[in-house]
Amino acid sequence: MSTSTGEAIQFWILAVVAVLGAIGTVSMKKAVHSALSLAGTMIVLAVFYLAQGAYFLGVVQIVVYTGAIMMLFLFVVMLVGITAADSLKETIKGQRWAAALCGLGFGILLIAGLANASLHSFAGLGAANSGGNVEGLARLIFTTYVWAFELTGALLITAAVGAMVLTHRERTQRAATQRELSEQRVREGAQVTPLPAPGVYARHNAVDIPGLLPDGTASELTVNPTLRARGQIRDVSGERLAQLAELEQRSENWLERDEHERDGGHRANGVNSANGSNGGGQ
Amino acid sequence: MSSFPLLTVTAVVPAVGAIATAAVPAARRTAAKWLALAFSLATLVLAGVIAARFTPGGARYQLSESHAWIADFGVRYELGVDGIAVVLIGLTALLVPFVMLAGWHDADVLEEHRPNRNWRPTQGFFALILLVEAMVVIAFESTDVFLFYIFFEAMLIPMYFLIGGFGDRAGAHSEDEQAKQRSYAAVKFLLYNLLGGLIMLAAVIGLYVVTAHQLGHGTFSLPQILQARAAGQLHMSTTAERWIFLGFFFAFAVKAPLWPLHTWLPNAMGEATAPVAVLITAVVDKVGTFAMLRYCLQLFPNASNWATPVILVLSLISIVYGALLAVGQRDIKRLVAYASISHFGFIILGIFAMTSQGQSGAALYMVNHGVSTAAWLLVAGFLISRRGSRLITDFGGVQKVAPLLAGTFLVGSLAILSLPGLGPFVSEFLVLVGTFTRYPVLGVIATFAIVLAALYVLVLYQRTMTGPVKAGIESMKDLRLRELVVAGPLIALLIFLGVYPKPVTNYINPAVKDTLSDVHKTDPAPQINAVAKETAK
Amino acid sequence: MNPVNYLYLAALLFTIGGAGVMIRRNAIIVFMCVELMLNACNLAFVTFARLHGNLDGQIFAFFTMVVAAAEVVVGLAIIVTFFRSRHSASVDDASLMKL
Amino acid sequence: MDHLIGALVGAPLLGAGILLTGGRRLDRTGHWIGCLLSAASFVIGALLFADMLGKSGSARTMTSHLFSWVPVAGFQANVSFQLDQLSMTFVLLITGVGTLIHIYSVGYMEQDENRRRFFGYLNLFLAAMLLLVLADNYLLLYMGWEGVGLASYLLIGFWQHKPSAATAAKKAFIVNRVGDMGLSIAIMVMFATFGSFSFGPVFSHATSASQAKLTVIGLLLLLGACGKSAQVPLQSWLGDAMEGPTPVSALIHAATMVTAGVYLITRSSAIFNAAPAAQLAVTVVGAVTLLFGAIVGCAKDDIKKALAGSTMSQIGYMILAAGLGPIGYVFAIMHLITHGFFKAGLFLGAGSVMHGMNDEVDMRKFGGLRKFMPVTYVTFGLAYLAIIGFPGLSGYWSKDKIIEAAFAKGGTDGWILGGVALLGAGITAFYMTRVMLMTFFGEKRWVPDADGHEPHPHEAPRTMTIPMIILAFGSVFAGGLFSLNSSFLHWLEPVTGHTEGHSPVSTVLIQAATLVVLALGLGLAWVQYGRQAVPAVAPRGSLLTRAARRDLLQDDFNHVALVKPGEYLTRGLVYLDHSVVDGVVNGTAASVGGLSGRMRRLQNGYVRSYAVSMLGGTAVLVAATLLMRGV
Repeated sequence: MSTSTGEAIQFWILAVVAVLGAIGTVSMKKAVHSALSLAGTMIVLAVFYLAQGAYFLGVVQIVVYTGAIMMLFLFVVMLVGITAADSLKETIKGQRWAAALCGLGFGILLIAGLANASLHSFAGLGAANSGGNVEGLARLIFTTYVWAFELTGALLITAAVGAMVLTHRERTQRAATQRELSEQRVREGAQVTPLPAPGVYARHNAVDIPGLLPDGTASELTVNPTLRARGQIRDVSGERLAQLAELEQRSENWLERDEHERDGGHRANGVNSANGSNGGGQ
Repeated sequence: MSSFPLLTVTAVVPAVGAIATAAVPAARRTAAKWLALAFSLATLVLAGVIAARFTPGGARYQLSESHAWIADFGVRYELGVDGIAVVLIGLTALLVPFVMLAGWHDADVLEEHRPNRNWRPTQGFFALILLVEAMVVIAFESTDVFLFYIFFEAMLIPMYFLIGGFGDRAGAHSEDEQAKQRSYAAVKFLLYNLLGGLIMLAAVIGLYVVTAHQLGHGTFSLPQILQARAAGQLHMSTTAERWIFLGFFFAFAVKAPLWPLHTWLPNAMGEATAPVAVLITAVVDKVGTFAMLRYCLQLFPNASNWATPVILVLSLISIVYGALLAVGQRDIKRLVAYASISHFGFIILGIFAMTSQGQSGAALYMVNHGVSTAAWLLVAGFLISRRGSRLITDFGGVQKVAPLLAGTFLVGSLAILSLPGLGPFVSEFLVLVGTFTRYPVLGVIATFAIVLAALYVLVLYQRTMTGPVKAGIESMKDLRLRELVVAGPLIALLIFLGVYPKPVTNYINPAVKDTLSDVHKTDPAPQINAVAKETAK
Repeated sequence: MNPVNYLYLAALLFTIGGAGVMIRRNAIIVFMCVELMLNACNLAFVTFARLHGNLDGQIFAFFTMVVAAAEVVVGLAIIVTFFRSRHSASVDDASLMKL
Repeated sequence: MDHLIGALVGAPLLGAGILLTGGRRLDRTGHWIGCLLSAASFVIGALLFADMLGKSGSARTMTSHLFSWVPVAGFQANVSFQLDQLSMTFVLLITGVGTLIHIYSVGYMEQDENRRRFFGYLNLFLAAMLLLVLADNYLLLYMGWEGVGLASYLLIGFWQHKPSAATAAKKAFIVNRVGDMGLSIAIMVMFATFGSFSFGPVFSHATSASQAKLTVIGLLLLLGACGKSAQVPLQSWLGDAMEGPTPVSALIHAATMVTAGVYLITRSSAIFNAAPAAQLAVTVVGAVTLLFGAIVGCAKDDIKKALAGSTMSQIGYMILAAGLGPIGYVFAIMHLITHGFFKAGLFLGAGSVMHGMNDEVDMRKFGGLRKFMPVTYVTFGLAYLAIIGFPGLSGYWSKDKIIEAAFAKGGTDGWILGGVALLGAGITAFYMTRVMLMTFFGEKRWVPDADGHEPHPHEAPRTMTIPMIILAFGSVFAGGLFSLNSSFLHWLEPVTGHTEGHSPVSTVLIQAATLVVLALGLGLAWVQYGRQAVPAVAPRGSLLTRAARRDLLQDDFNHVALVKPGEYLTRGLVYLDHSVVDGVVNGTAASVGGLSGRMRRLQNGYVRSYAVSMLGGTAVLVAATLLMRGV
C-alpha cells in the first residue's frame, strides 16, 4: 500500500524546507536567525503530523512548540543579548573533526539501519482514527497511560517551580532610592545629566543615528551600546557635512559679497548652523 | 557438628575487640592497649578450644557452620577447619599478643603532635592489628571460596594502613624521605596484592561458571565441589581447570611471595615496624601458602600436577635467590625479608613435592617459620628501636653491653638457620626429605641453602653483636621485662617444637593424607623397605 | 511513496541537530538543536504510529512534547542564571577544569 | 638399667639449662654445678659400664626408647638411644676427659667474668656429644652432630669482643655446615633407599642395596666426617678455632668433637664395608690429611696452632685406619682414645704454660720453662713421648697397629698408605720434639707482653695440675692396658668386627722401621732447635715452610675460589633484583601512569566534547546492534 501522490509532492517540497531550516538553525550566526529557522522547521513538521493523521499533535506542535516554546527562546535571546558565543570560530582542538566524524557516522548508521529494516508495508491510521484522533489519544492517555500522564503533570509543576527558584534572586538589602542613586552617581563622577538624545542634524531622529558634536564628529553617548555592538548604527554625519559645504557654496554664488563681509557672513552662517542644529534636535 | 558457632565466635571476638579499641577515647590510650591485648588473649583461648574440640583423623572438615548467604550466586557462609587450619589459627592467635606487646610503644611517636582533639593513633594501631587477626582467622576457617576471597582481599586494607601509617622511624633518611618510602612501600604492597586478587576474582567467577554449567546450580562451597567431583558429576575441562588454577595460584604466589613476585616484601617489611613486619610475614603471608594447600591442590588436582614442575623450579629459585640476597643486604629488616622469601620457597617446594613428608613439612614449616621469624625479628626490632637505625654497619659489640638481647637474638638466628633441636629444623628436613624422595636433584640443590642460611644469619650476628663496642652502642639498655615476656615464651616454644613436634603433626598428618589422595599421589616407595622387613621378622 | 521517507527525514534532522549540539557554543543555539533532535524523534514516532496503525506512537510524541516543554523551561532558566553569573552564554565557559 | 641412658645425656643438658638461664646469681657457684653434673654423667657412664661388663655378647647392647620425635607417614624418627661397646667407649672418654677439663677450667677461667656462661656451654657440648654417640638413628645423630657444632661455635667465639675469635667461630660453623650438608643428604638417600635411617634396619639391609647407592652414601658420610674432623678439604677451620680458650681446644678440638668423624665412619662400617670405592676415598683423605697436618704442625710458632696441626694429622691416622675396614676400625678407635688422653694433656699443658706467661702463645718467646713449671713439664713431656709413639707408651701401641694395618691392606695402595703413615710418624716426632724443645729447653726468650708486664712463669693451681697429672697417667698406660692380651680388640669386635690383616712384610720389620723414622725425626729436630739457639724472630724459611705457616695456602685458595666469586654473585644479584625484577614492575607502573596522563586530556570539561563522545558511543552501539542483526 502506498500514500497519495499529493502527500508525496508535499513531502518532497516540505522536506527540503525542513532540512534547510535545520541547517539554518545550526549554522546561523545570530541566535535570532537560528530561532526563526527552527520555527520554520517546526511548522513544517506540524504539517507532516497533520498529513500523517496526527491532527492533535499537529495543532499542539504549532501552538505549544512554535508558539510558546519558540517565543520563550526569543525572550531569552533578547535577555541574553549579543555575546562572543555567537562567533562560529572553533576553540576546542579537533572538535570539528570529531563532530563531523561522529555526526556522519551516526547519520549513515541510522539511515543504513532504516534501509535494511523491513518497513515496506504499513497499516494506516484509518482504523485507529475512526473514532476521531483526539478521542483516540484521550482514550489512551486516560486509560493505558494515565499514570505517565499524572507524572507529566508533576513534572511540569516541578519544572515551573524549578525555573522560578533558579531565576529568582533574593534581595539582600532594601532597594536604593532615587536620591541615593543620584548621590552615588555624583560620587562616582559618572554621567550626571541624562544622556544626549540622538539624531541631531539627522534627517530624522531615529535611535540608530548618533548625534553630532559641534565639530561634526559622532557622539558615542547618543546611541545604545547594544546597537553599536551589533554594528547596527547608521552613521550619517559624513553626508550631512557634505550637504552643508554645498549649501555654502550655493549661497556664495547667489549673493556676491566683499571679502570682509563674506568672512562675517561665514561666521554668521556657522552660528546659525549651530542654532539650527539645536533647533533640529528638539 | 555442634550448635555453638565456635568458629564464628573466634573470628568475631577480635573484630569486636577492634571496634572496642577504636572507640576508646583519645586520652585513655594505655587502657586501649590493655583492652586490645585482652581481646587477643581471648582469641587465643578460643583457638585453644577449637584445637581441643577438633578430633584429628575424624571428619575432614569439623566444627562446620553453613548458612545460605547470597543465594542467587550460590555464595554460602560456610566455615570448617581441617588440621592445618586449626594449627594455623592457633599460630595466628598465638603471635598476635606478642606482636602487640612488642609494638606496645610503636604508635607513641604519632601521639607527640596531635593535630586535633580525637587524634588516636594508638587506638588505631591496635584496632588494626585486631582487625587483621579477625580477617586472617576467618580466611583460615572459611570453606567457601567466595567467602575466603572476600577476606583474602579485605585484609589488605588494615595492612595497608599499618604499613603506611605506622612505619618505623629508623630509616637512614630524613623524616619526609622516610614518609615517601613508607607510602611507596604501602602502595606497592597494596597494588601487588590487589593485582593478584583481581586475577583470582576472575578465576573465582570462572569456577562459578563451571560449576553452574555442570551442576546446574553454581556453588563456591569447597565440600560441595569435592563431593560433586567424587560423585563424578563435575568434570572440569583440562583447559578451564588450568586457567582457573593459574588464577588462584597467581594470587597466592604474590601473597606467599614466590620469586619473581616477591619484590613487595622487602619494601613492606623494611618500612613497617618490626611487629607489623612480623604480622606480614608470619601471619598474613601464611594465608597464601595455606590457600595453595587447600584450594589449588584440592580444587584443581590435575592442573596442580600439570604445573608442578614450573612451580618447583620457581620455589627452588626463591630458596637460593632469597638466601643469596639476604647475604648481600645492608639493612637488617630487608635481610629478614629475603630470608623469609627463601623460607617461603621451602614451604612451596614442600607443598608441590606431593609427598606426605613434603606437605606435612610445609604445613609444619608455616608454624615454625611464624614462630622463629617472630622471635628473630621482634628482638631485632628491639635492637633497631634502641639504636634508631636499621643499618647493620651501625651496630657492633652489642653482646658486651646487652648480653640478654644478644642471647635471645642468637637463639632466634639459630632457629632461622634451622639448627636441630629448634622448630624449623624438623620442618625443613621434612620438606627436604619429601622433595628428595621424588626429585633427588631438587632436594640436593635445596639443601645447599642451609649453608647459605648459616652464612647470612651468622654474618649478621657477627657484625651486630660481636667485636668491639661501636659508637652509639655503649649506653644500650638490655631487654626490659616486657621485651623478655615477648622473647622468652617464643624461644621456649621454638625448643618445644624442635624436640616434640608430635602434637602439631598429629593435627597436620590426616589433613595432608586427604590432600594427597585428592591429587592422586602416593609417596614413592623405597627400593628396599627395610622397616617392613624388620617388622616382618 | 512509502512513509519510510519520513523516517529518513527524521534521521537526517536528528543528525543535523546532533551536529549543532557538538559545534555551536552559544548555549541557546545548542538548546535549540536539542529541540530539533526531539522534534526529529517526534516525527519518527508519529510515522511509526502510522506504520503500525495504532496511536501509541503519537502518545509518545505527546509525552515528548510535554517533557520538552518542561525541559525548555528549566534549561532556559539555567542559561539565564548562568549568564547572570558569568556574563556569557557560551557552554565552553562552563568548564572549570585545569588541563 | 637402660633408662639411665637418658640420664647420661640429661645431666649435662640440665646443667646447661640451669647455667644459661640462671642469671648472675649463679656466678658464684655456677662452675661447680657444671663440674658436678658432668661428673654425675661420668658416674652414670661408669655404672652402665660395669653393668655392661656384667653381661656378655649381644646382650651388652642396651637400647632405650624415649619418645617419637618426628612421625610423618613412612618417616619415623624417634628419640631413642642405643648403648653398645662403641658408644660406651666414647661415653667414658667424653665424660671422663670432659669432667677433667671442667675441673681444669675452674682454675683457668678464674679471671673471666663470664665463667658461668663458659661452663654452661661446656655442659651443652657434653650433652650434644653424648647425644651424638648414643643416638640409634642418623637423624638424632645429626641433632647431636650440629649440637656439638653449635657448642664449638659458642666456645670458639667465647671472647666475642675479639673480632678474630668471632670470625673464627663463624668460619668453623659454616665450614662444618658444608659437612653437615653431606650428612643430611646422606640421610635423605638412606631414607629413599631403605625407607629408614635407623641403624638397625639400614645396617641389616646395607648389603642388599645397590653398589652405587652405597658408594654415594659413603662419600656423603665422608664429607660430613671431613667437616667435623677437620680433614682435607674442609680442614681450614681447625687452626683458627684455637682462638677459643685452651680448655675448649683441649676438649672439643683435640679429644672429643673432632673425632666424631671417626665415630661416624666406624659406626657406619656396615655401609663402608659394602662400598670399597668409598673406603678408598676415606683412606686417601686420611693419608693426605695426615701429611698435611704434620707439615703445618712443623711450621707453626704458635704452640696451640702447632698442636692443632698435630691433631689434624693424628685424626688423619684414625680416618685412614677406619678406611681400611675391619682390619682398622678397632685401631682407629684405640688411637682415638689414647690420642684423647695425650692430646688433651698436651693442650692443658700448653694452657698452663700460657697461664704462666701472660697468655703468650709464640713458642719463640718461651724457652727454658722446665725449671719454672715442673709439673707441667713432666706431664707435657709424658704426653709428648706418648704422641711420638715412644715404645711402651700409649701412642706406640695404637699408632704402630695403624701403620701395620695400612701395610696389611696389601697391594700397591697398601704400600703407599703404609709409607705415608710411616713418614707421618717421623714428621710427628720432628714437630713434637720441636715444640718440646722450644718451650721447655734452651735459654729464656721471654719478652714483656703488650702492657709491659714481665712474665713470671709459675706452676698452675691445683685445679689445673691434677687433671694434667691424671691425663698423663692415661697417656702413659692406656695403650698398654688396651693391648694387654688385646682386651680392647675383644671389647669392640662385636660392634665393628675385626679381621687380622696380613702385611706383606713382617710386623717386626715395620716396628723397626717405625723406630728408625722416629729416631730420625727426633734427631733432626734436635739438630735444628736443640743444638743451636732458637732465633726470637722466625727466619724466612723455605718455600714449603712459608706455605705451611699459611696453612699450605688453604685459606687463600678458599678466598679465591669461593669467597670472592660469592661476593660478586651476591652483589650482582642485589643489583639485578633492584634494577631488573623490580624494574620491570615499576616500569609497567610508570607506563600505565603515562597512559592515564594522556587519557586525562579527554576529560577536558567541555560539554561539547562530552557530547561528541556520547554520540560516538551511541554510534558504536547502533553499529553493534546492526552487526548483531546482520549475523
